[in-house]
Amino acid sequence: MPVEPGVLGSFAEPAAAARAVRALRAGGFADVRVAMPAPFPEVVAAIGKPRSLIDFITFPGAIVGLLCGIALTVGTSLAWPLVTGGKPIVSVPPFVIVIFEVTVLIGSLTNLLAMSAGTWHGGRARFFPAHQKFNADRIGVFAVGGEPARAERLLRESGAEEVGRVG
Amino acid sequence: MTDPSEKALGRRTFLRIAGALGVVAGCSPKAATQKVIPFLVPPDDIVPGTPLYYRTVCRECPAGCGVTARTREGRAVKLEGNPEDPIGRGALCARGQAGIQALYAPDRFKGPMRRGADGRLAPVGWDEAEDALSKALVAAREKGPGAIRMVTRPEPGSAGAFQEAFMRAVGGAAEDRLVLDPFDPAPLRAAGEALFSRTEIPVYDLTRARSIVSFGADFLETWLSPVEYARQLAEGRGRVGEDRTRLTWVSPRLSLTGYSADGWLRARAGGELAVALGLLRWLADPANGVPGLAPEARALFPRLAALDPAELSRRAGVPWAGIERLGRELALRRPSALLGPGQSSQGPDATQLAAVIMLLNVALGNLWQTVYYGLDPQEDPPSPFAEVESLVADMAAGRVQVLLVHHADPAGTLPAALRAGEALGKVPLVVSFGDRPDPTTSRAHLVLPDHHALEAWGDVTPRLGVVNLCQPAMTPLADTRAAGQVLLEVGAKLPFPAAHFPWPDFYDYTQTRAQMYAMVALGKFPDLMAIQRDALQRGGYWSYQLPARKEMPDLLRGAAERFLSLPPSPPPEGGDLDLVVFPTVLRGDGRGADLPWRREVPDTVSSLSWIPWAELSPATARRLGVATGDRVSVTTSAGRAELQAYVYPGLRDDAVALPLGGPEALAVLPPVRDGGSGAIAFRSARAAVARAGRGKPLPILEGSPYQHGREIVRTVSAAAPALRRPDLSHLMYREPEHPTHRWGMAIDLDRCTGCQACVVACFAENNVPVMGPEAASQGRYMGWIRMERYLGDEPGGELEVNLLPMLCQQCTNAPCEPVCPVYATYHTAEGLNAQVYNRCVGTRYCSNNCPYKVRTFNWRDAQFPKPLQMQLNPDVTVRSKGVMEKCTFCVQRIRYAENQARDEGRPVRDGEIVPACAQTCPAQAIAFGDLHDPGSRVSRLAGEKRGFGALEELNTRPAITYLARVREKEEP
Amino acid sequence: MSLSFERLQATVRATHGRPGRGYWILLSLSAALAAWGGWAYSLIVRNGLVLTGLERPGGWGNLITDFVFWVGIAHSGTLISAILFLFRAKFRTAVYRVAEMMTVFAVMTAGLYPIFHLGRPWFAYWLFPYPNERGIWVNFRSPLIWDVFAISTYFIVSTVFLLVGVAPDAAALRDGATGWRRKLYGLLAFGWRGTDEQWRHYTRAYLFFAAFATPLVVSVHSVVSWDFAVSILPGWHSTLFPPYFVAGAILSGVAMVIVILVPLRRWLHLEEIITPHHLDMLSRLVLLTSLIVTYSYSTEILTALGEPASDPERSTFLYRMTGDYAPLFWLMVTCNCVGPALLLSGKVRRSIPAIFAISLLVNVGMWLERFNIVVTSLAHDRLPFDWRVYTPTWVEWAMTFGAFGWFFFWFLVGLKVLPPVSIAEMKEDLAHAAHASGEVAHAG
Amino acid sequence: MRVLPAAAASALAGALALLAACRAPPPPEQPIRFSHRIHAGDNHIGCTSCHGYAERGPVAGIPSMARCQGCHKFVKEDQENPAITAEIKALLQKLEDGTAVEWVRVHRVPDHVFFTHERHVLGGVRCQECHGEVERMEVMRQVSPLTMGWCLECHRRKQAEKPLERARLTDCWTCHK
Repeated sequence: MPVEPGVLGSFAEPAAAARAVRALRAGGFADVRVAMPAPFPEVVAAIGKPRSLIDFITFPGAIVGLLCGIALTVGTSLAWPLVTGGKPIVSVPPFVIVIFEVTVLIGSLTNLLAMSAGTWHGGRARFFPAHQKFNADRIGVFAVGGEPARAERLLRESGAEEVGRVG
Repeated sequence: MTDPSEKALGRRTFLRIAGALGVVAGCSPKAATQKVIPFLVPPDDIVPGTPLYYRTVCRECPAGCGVTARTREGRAVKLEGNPEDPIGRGALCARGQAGIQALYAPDRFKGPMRRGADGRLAPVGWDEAEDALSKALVAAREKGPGAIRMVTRPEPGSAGAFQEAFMRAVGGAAEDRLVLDPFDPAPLRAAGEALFSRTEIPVYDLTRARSIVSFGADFLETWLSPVEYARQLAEGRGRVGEDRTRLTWVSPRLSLTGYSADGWLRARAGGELAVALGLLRWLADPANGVPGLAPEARALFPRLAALDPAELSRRAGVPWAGIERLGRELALRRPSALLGPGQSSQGPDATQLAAVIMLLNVALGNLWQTVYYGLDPQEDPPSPFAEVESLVADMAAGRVQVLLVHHADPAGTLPAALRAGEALGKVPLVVSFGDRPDPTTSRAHLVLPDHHALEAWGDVTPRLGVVNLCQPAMTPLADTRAAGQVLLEVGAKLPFPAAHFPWPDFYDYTQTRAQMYAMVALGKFPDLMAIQRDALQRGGYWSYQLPARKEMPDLLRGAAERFLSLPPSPPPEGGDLDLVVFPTVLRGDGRGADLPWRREVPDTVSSLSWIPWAELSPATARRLGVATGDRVSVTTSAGRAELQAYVYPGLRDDAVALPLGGPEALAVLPPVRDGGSGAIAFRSARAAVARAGRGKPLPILEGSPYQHGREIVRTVSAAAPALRRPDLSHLMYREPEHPTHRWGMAIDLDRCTGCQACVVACFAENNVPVMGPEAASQGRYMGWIRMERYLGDEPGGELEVNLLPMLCQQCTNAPCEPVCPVYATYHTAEGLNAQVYNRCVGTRYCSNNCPYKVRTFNWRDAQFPKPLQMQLNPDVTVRSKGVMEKCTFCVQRIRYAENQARDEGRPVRDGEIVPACAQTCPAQAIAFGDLHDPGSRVSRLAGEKRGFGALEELNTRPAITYLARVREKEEP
Repeated sequence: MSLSFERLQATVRATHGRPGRGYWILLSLSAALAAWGGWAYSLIVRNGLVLTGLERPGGWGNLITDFVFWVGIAHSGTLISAILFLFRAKFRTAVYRVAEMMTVFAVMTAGLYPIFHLGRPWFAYWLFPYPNERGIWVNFRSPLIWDVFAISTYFIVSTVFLLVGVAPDAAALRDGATGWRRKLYGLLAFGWRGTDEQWRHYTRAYLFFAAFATPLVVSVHSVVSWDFAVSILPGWHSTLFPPYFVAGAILSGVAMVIVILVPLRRWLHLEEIITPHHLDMLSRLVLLTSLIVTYSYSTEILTALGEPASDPERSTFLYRMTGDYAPLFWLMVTCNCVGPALLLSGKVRRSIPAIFAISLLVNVGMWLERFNIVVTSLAHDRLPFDWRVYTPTWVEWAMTFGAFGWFFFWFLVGLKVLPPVSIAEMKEDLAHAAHASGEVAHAG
Repeated sequence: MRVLPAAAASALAGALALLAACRAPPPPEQPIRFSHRIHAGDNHIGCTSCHGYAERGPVAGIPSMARCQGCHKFVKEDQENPAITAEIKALLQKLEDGTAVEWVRVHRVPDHVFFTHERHVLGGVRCQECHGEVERMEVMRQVSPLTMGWCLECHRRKQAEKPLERARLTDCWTCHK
């Protein structure tokens, strides 16, 4: 699948990349994308995308875990009530421990799923022109749509090492 | 011709087949195709999977207790006392319980054998064997009198009578048949002879005695009739205060019997006589004004006055004050019973000791109160030891051509100094009727294996008015024959008309005798047959009662005097320590002492199993540089033995003690006799002890024998009759409820003697595996009950022995339960702590968390070498490796009784459910029942002021209540 | 510091170069050791636990000691990566990857022992709650079931945590790699391309993982401590155990990290990345936790000694200090309390050999600590009549040492496939270091 | 809360039981092709008249050879069915030789299960509930899985009727000792 048409500039410095992003967005480029080896805060800030909404999947996941834990411990104990050590069939303190573990387990597994789902979109080939150096030591800024010429200029101005059109 | 028992019980042969029907627990679960083989003709008294009981007699010792054999699908699986038998009254000792293992012993002879040219025993046909014997007898008879001899254990009944008849028939004199009992209490007989011209063993009724003094007589272990006397002592126990029977133990060593004593007079070995004389002197002394003293005794004082108290106390090794104290007690507490001598005190002056003790009984008026003559049936009493010696001499001199050995082991149970073994080698033909290898059969040329008592007919008369009947509980396992039957058949082959007996077979002989007994009871029943059937079902003919006081034997004139002087003290030679040899419950006289249970179960005193040991007092051990477990050599004038040492505070510093029942003790016994009776003087030698290096790890149970101030086993006294118990009212959880029953147990520590009968019974009932000496030394003993024996509070502190039979406490709040991850153990609705073997994965957490450490783990698969597996109880799973197990209160018995009750549509009766341990306890120290039922015996006991729970401060709420041992302060 | 992205990546990739002879020798040694332990265990399966030195009352011994020890080791990883992540401790970056690898492999080791020590290990699956035809479940009141949950949860979560952290690095390495490595990193990178969209979710998710892992770490060793604490055995039954065990676990874990890092940085030429500063920081952690442990020891002992002479608890602690196992006890004190105390001096902390030696001893000491707790308490229970000394047999030792073989085998394999330091996070740090010092963070 | 998991568990147990029943091995080949249909079915011979111990003990018992003889000394053949006659002849031969027929076992529970017929029969459980419609079986085969879940399912049902006095019905020690 072809990459969406746009202009790609590569930067060596997070600061420069950040500058470029800001310039492009100021220049009316709505869709500016970045690829970088590490989540450089200044760049992330420049892009200014809202915080991930993973919370709203992970947290319920944990709750589900909690409920599973309760169902498992209480339910199975009542399924065949055997008295041990004169303690009640549903003895809360020990169950809490197991419930906690189950909560953590299911919670973090949903977190994993949520993350995979979240990162899938940004990992598609057409989302960003593949270039290995962006996993290594360069930061790629990709302006989608708009006037390519303006994009190139803005990128150069903000100190891109290379600039090229894609798609 | 076939064995009569088979003819009489032909039906039983089918039971073997029935065995295939019952799903026998223990065999590996295979889904593979199994065959089910039906009966040809169904036996009318058998329902597969349900028990069938036969009454018979225990032949492990001469006491002759009646037993009930429980059989399943035609194989005996458990022995229990016969409740109707006046001797045992339903109880059985440890040895009796283990008797069944002799039946299934893997090394039991499969059939008759003959020693070939190569010196090895080879199987041979019965006819051939009997021919050989008869020919030999004919030849031997030519050699004149005394060429044919017989050695037998006491056989007070058909077997004995028939042997006598046989020996007469082959032209033998009465003394050609020798009755051998290594523990023969001959001195008692001799003393009776001398004092009252009654050559009898006295019979005691300890129930009425308020004070008992035993001069080394282990009447709770092996002496005369231990089960009976344990019960009688127990009847005087279990109450606080005046009317509780006091027991004083006079001996250099605190034995198991001594553990039940309230006072221990540490007389030096041989000092018992001095103590007895001292007592007699003090009592007879008019200055002490003892009331109601028999005039005969008073008359003796002039002679007694000659005895110097200082000398007496020196020879006794105890302060005169101690003797006076005891005298005062005896003067106050009437009637009393003075017992002795026993093996450990049977020295060169045993008869004098026996006589003085009897004089004390006379003086205190105990005769016909607690001590009785006229009850010894005098059936087949052991022969005087002189005859044993002359037989050995004759054998050594080659004057004996044929020696018939019947369940006696001269080579293995007599002091080595007698050289009986060598002498046997000089006999051309030694014929053994023994059914298992022992030192004598290993020297036999012809082995004609006898039935086990559980396979044979017969009768035993242990007491006047007591005839206990033997009947087969199962078909013989091997090609064995009743010894009497063999003699009968051999007789028929002999050319002497006298030897052609009128009876078609031995069974008929026993029946003709049975009729004789039946006559007595005639009138109560329409006909003899009915009487005999009834007697067979109940187990015997009993008209036993203590004789009324009238036939009083008066003291022979001048008989007493010659016993009243101290014999010269023996020269201190052979070593610096007195040698004390003592019998133990489990080892007995050595016959059958190799049976797995008898070796696996630890001796209560030393907590050692499997091996013999040498006891030394801590001080002596320190002096010799010996620690528990070291090898020591014990040397006397007679010989040398090397054993591992056990340091034991319950022994005088001037003594070393060895258990009887094995070659070690016999090796060091010098050939000394009791002057009066000629009996073996077990107590005569002095021994030198030296360290001989480090020993292998001991197969010992005890970790620390001290309570370290923890008040685990508690005691009460008249001063403080009630126990302070922790307040456990503040509970975190509601106690689980028990809708139907709450099974519980009460164990009276004031009655418990630590005799280990319960332990062996548990092994038998619950398929508890025997793991061997290595396992024992590694702490992997599998017994569900263990006898915890504490010697006091701190090492070196005051010696106060407390026993605590420890088994699963069936806690209400059991710490073992919540820690099991898989619910393999939990609390049942009837208050039991269930252990489900097939669910257990073996984390061992339950055992770690059990404060009583009563759970045993199967470290490896248990071995039940054939045919021992036939003894396994089909109602109990045989546990596999990796599984935790423990006492279940014999749940299979609980369920059986509940099932019976359901069938009869009635509630379970109190006392109907009896766990194996409670059932066999001679002292009846264990009570079991429903704690919900306020009327039940266990509820009453559990409510007693002496009651306490083990480690109850942990709030485990045990279902077992221990009743504290009563410890009275020494009376002023 | 003048370490460029290039150099960094090169260094890391260099660790994955052709293994030398030394590597192969180590690897085969570990494998052999593991095999030996395995063989020993097969003997137990065939003959039963009769081959161990266990008895009554000593139901637990080496195997349980090993279990607790390895769970302890497993703690460093998540502590360093998760907790320090939340605390934004900078020195974490360089070392946490090794720590995490250690964690995963240590849990893999620890998890074996609960199965090994069973009497009937073939029924180990009964410890997991699964619907079964018998209609019987597991007893959630049993600490051993808490273990099952805690350990398996911990294993899963820390594995996920490790792999998630690896993803970006895998992407970076993938591009340079060839053959099976390329495939492998492709897999581990699971479509990582480092776009802002991905980082947006990734960073957030990573935070949550850290947030989950942190209480988990604390819970896991608390649960392990409850195996003992909830029992009624004198010497086990103690409310002090959870914090005491967690501290001990961290102590042993961090010590193990040091023991591994010191040779590793030399061997893999990571001196530039894992600097003495990092080791200093780690040894401070050792010092801190050792102090907590020391405090716990003294509290335990002092409270016990306060009891009357007849008190079993007191007796047990006296037994530890003076009884059959006393030498082990004092050795333990030397290793866990005296040794780390030296780290108070900066000079010692700066001397890498010293740190190494001390950490090594701490590991010995921590094993002994568990042995002391497990064995002495059992050997000296409430009924003196049952007291008995437990001594491990060669079979148990084989399984104890075999575990090290097993652990190091996986660790060595892991080193060759996973980046031993987090490249991405290092880059982030570098960039800012560079930014701060105004130089350009790349070889121009 | 109580019913849900219990239901789940027993449902699963049921499913597995069914499974077990399905894959139950084919009825084993018996030395003599004895037909329960003819005996119990056509001739209406009651179960316990041959399996005599069922009401008295744990084991129901295989009828003794004498029991077979009881009838077959009269019933020596079947005119219309020679095949049956052959089987009877085989039995009569055995009786003549005084040897027992070695039947192949059909029903079996593991050794750690202590099952007793008596309690069940006296408790009013019909033989067919566990052994199936035996009177219709030409060849004896196992119809019930005889697994723990299967036993338990019935025990639970019965216990629900009288929870208090039947508390023991779900006690492990009822079947495992």
